[in-house]
Amino acid sequence: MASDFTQQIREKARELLEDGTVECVIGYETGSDGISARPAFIYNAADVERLVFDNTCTHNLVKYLLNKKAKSTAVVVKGCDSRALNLLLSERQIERDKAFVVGVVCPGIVESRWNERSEQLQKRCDWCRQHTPVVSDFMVGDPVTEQPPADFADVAEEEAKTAEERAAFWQQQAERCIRCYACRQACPGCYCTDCFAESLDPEWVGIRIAPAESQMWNTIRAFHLAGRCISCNECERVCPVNLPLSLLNRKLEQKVLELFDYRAGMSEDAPAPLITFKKDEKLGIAE
Amino acid sequence: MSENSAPLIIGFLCNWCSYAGADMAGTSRAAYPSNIRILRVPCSGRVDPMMIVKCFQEGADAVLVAGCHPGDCHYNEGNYYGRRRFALLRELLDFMGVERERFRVEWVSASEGKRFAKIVTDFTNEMTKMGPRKAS
Amino acid sequence: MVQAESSSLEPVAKRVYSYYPGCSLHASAKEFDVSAKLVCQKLGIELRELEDWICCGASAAHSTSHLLSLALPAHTLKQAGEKGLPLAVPCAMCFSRLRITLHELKKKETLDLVSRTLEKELSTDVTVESMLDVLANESISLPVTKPLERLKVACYYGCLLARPPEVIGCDDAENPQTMDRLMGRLGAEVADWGLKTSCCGAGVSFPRLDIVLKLSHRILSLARSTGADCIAVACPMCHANLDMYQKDMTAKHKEKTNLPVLYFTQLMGLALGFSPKELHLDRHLTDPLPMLREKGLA
Amino acid sequence: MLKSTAIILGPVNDFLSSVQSHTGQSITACYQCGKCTAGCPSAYAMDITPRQIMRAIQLGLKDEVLDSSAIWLCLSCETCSLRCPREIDIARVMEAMRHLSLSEGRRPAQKDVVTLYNSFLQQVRLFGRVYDLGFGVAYNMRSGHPFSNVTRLPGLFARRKLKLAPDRTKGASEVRRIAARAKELERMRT
Amino acid sequence: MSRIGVFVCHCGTNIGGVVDVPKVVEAAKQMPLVVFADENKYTCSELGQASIRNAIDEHRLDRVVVAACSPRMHENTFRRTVAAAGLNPYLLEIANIREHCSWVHSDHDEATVKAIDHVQMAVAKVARHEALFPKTIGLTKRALVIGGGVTGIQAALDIAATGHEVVLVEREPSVGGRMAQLDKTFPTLDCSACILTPKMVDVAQHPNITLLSYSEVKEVRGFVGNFEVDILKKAKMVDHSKCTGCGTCWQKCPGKVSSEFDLGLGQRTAIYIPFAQAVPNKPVIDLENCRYQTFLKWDESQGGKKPPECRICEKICPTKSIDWEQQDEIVTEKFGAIVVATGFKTFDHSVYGEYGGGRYPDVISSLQLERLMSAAGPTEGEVVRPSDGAHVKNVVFVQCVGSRDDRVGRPYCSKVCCMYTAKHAIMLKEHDPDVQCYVFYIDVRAGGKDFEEFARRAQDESGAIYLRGRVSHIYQDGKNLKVLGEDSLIGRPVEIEADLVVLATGMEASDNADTLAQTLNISYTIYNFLIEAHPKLRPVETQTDGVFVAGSAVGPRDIPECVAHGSAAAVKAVALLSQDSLKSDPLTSIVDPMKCVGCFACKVVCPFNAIEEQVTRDKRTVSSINENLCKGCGLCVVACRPGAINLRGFTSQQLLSEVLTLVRE
Repeated sequence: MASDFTQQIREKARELLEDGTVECVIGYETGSDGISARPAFIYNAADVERLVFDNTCTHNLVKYLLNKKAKSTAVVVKGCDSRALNLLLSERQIERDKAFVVGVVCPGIVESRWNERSEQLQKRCDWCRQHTPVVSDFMVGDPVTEQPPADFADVAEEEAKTAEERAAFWQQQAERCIRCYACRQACPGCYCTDCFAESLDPEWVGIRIAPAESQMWNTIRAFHLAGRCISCNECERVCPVNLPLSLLNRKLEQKVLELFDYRAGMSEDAPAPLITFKKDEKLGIAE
Repeated sequence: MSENSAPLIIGFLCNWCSYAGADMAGTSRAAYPSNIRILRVPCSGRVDPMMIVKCFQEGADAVLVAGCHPGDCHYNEGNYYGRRRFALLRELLDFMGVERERFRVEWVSASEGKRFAKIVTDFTNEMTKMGPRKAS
Repeated sequence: MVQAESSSLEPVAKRVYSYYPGCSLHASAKEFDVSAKLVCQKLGIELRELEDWICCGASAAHSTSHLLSLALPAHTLKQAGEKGLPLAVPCAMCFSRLRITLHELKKKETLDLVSRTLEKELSTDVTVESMLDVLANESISLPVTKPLERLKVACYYGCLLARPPEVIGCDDAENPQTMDRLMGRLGAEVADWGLKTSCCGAGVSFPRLDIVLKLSHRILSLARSTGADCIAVACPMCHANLDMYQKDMTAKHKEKTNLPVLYFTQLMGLALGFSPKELHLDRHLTDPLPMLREKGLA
Repeated sequence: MLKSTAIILGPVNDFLSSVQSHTGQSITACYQCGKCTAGCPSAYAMDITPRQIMRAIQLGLKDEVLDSSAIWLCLSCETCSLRCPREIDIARVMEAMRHLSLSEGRRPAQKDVVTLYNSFLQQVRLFGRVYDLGFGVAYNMRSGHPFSNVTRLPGLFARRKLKLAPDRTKGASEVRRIAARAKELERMRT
Repeated sequence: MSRIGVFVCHCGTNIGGVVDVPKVVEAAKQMPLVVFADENKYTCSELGQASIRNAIDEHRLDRVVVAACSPRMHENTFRRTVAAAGLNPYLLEIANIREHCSWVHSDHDEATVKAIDHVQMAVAKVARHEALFPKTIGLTKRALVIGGGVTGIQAALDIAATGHEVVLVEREPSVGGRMAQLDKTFPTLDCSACILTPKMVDVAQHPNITLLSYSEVKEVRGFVGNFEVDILKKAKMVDHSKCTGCGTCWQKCPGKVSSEFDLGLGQRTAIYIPFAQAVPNKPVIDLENCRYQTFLKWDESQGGKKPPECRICEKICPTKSIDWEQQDEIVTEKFGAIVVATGFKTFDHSVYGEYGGGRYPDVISSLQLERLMSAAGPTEGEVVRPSDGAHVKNVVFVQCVGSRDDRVGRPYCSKVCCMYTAKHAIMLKEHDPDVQCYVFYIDVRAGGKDFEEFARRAQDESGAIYLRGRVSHIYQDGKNLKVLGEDSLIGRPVEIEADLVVLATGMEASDNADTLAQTLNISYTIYNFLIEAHPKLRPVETQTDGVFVAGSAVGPRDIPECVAHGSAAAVKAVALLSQDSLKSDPLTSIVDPMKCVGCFACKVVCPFNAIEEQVTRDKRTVSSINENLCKGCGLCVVACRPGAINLRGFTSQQLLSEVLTLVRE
């Protein structure tokens, strides 16, 4: 099946490059360990054979579209990636007419480890309710019926603790954070050229490496993604010290679903919950 | 956290309703505990969640945001946006160990001086009972 | 349901209905039953009467037990549902009870309760049509052999075919047109009058005849004042009240009340060429035949 | 009309709230415009009018409502509900009041009307369908007007309006079962 | 390095009685950047203000903190004070140690500690204050009045009287509105036309007023003081510059149609003026019904015989004013202020099937009755029934038709019906003493000067019988109408045989009120009535500066109220126009284009459309603030993740440093 996906992607890529629809196709190729895929940028039809698609294609290529100078580009997107695409379209970071979207019905992505095969599905795939891309100009694979809502067992588990335990838990996490900002770089929702975290005036996050500052960073990072996070779990996957970052996003995702019946990136025009409102909604504050 | 065991409460009051409400509490001599420190903001919609998180990170024991009643916002819609942001923020804070009780949002009109005093009194008592924040 | 081809020579596709006559049509309102069947036959509409059908409970159940008033019609709905055909109902009372029950059963808790009462699985997946709606369907062409020219008809719908409009599916609860249009297509002139949907008092017929007489007389005399030759009805109760007591009214009001009251199916029958005998036009207490003769329709 | 004593209003009004919850109608919405009465075909014969029924419920005057003739003279024609400017289904309320009055075993202000209904249902339980003649006779006997409408019989027979034997259906037993079940379930619910 | 001065006020004993003021002063002296601190008995007194001015000179202060009463009390006072000493007025901060401290706390030590904290916060904040300068904007000293009813007329005349130019836009061919259709007015019974027409003429003749009849507002751009409005001038087909309004054309025109002005009770010609006293008194051609147009549109294929070419008006016009070439045109005008007075229309009773749904000729609306009663109306004041022209004897009035009725989506009270019905009952009796009027009402609402007396008069003197109850059914019975109601006071149904029924149809917002509101960016209710800035205190202003509302476009109102609101709106407009320039509050948002990523969350949340898109030199589309529209709420600041937007006077830096003084002590 995967190989057949690869074929379809290659053919489409060739066609797009030959008839000049796009000047670059962003897809996946086999990495240097000969196992796990890495992003590939194809400019000539001759090179399309490099393209592959399999269950190691973990990267969200949508982020490469953020370069506004680029001309028309084709990009291969999985279900979750497509939600990121919608998010960025709605926030006007990508010009739709310059992007040709090759949607791939995602088979599920495995944990990629250097130089070894893994059949272990990634965490995000357990949560995933969107294997079929929500936006695409060309679809590879047949749309699948999606699973019922993911339950938020992980969140519930954390909430079972006392406030004191939770405080302590996040305190420990904060102590381990080295503020390398890998989470930010990997996140499709984090694209600001100047991040609040590096602003010296106002100094929201002090430059000293201290738990309080890291706590501040992690909290606001999560909150800036409230109602925007497409739960791809990249932040957590790339974290060098394995902080449970998604847990924060998941908590907010759950609440956003409950209060606003909203899932980020499902459509290009549904406004994110924090930039809209209903006059007579009950949200459990000041009532 | 403030040295004295008395809890430190930071209040953000919208200029048009709640700040005026607090003034009314003054003119009608409605007494309340002195723990609260009041910042004037144009609108509850101006209160940045980052600011609230910062308050807690820096050791405040509690935060109060007060704005116009829904429908009465001087800027028509400010408190509606605020309401959504705060609803989510409070969940996140609680999830991270800052008990939801410590972050309060209230709608106080310019005429509700006595009510403002009562809110602050109850809030302060509750916070004193809970004691200072653990951790950080 | 298949739509009739207007311009084609093949025989019109047959319409088939389950048929629920209701108690009256097997007794006092036999003529309604007979005329309805004849007309349907003529128009290629097949009626299959439900076997062992039971009473709808009428206003008696409605006024005494909410649950019973739903349970009895629900049983009939169940029967009809099993047949998988739309249900045609001539009697306005039965029709109203069935439609209202169907409507109430849309509520989950009601559905459960009534199912428990019948000890049967109920579904709301069945269509109930009044005989009037069945026959007034404009896509059915009417082979009129004896147009009702020179006949002015006051169409009377009563309560049950009008209210509540959203449940009954009435085109205009204050001034319905379904029957009027139908009579128009048969060549009759119709009266525009203001009591088409006013109540005749059926609910309390025996115990408070005084009320029935007052209400029915008001209806009859207004219809008469519009110059109507007869009243067309689609409800056995209305028919009984308007037809049966005209002598009493004449006595009471010292002015002759004599206005034939016919089932709309009987008028259709006449236009489609059936004889007064076939249509049981001799079964009314206010004899319509003299008037019909005078109009050359009998 | 209303009783000859002053109305004493208590602090809580259970009747109002129970009627509202039971019928799903907002009685308090009624502003007494009287359109219900104006269009009611039998209002002229009622002791208190539909509008007054609504008012009495608002004030919690249970007896005035349940002992009124109005609830029994209501013809369920639904004209009031159709035209109410406050969108109250008054007919629904009247119906509920009839049921309540029966379930409380009150003596109906129009007992003949109730007799009529019972005789009717009796026929239905007997034969599964209504048998007009039997129905008529039963009513006359139970209501104690043995000769009402008797004068009409010749005419009716002449026009073959009345059959001499009831229409029998296997459904009859079904009806009896349903009626019993309904009674039982309704008792359980109250 | 800024030099901050702190002035702590005793406010007599109001503050000093609880807060240890000297202690606060001492503490203040220790605060960073504070070079001077002092106390006053009454800082707001001339003496206190002088001490501030002197200190500014003496100690070269560049920022000032006043610890006293609420800023809502004296912020402006002290801004003037520092300005007088040559400081920018925005380099001032107030610490509220009275309302928020001494008046609500009794423990002296606690109060003092809190006062010090508040001074500390103010110091921290003032240190980050910048000099701010209100922008001055020029303005166009002209007003646009939309709607030529009595409200619009009043507003236009009042504005014009102050010497400002006014453009009055009216959709219909003549001004006058609903009031022109009325016969008499309550409770004084003076003739509507007699009091209105002079005003209509004044409008036409006033040198400062340009009347654009038969025109509509299409687009509105810009902001307070500087609106740019596109107005559609519908083609009249008559050159009004030549036309003298002699009337020959409309006397001769053969194209007869039913008259809108007479609500179908009379006829007008295809070239017409809506009514005799119309202003302008010059005709327009209704192309729908003009014979020449039918002649032009006719084509062989449809068969039938060719209609006559007509063009009679053209032939007989003495001034050759008929202009078949005229086209709709759009003109763009500049204005400083806009008054919206689009008025109301009456409820269409045909939705009431139980009242005949409009199919009984003798069931008419109150406005139709006005036309029947008017001497200038289709029957020259004879009140006769439309069906057979018979004189009426038994007249039934039905109140609240399209009012107080949820079922037709009109739960509100239309306010004027009770009174105009009383008027009708009185008038009919005066027309013919044999007339008997019956009025079905729910409540008689007669709140207003001489109103109750007037409503009583209808019953006491004119003998109208008032029946408390809403009519349920009206039907034709022979020549007459049967009316079924209840007398809810006696509790019995009532049946009346009437030869005329008059329905008191309620008030509705006029057509397209909502579209216009959107064009003007002002809000409106679900019934399309316009919403004022504050229902009590700002009744003619709106949330959009420079746009004012008046009359029944805001809600059901009677004539005196409409006129009053017209004048009120005029004053507000004039107050605006009489300024030489407008000062924009400098406490607005500001965007750092370098940080902006162009997600435009700010644009989505801004309630005032103040966010505009701007392309930077490096071709990025970023947001920028239109400071004339920005009201300084700061919603955009919070919506902006990268922190590209800030709010002057309440910058994130300032709020943050205030907080830090509290937590890092």
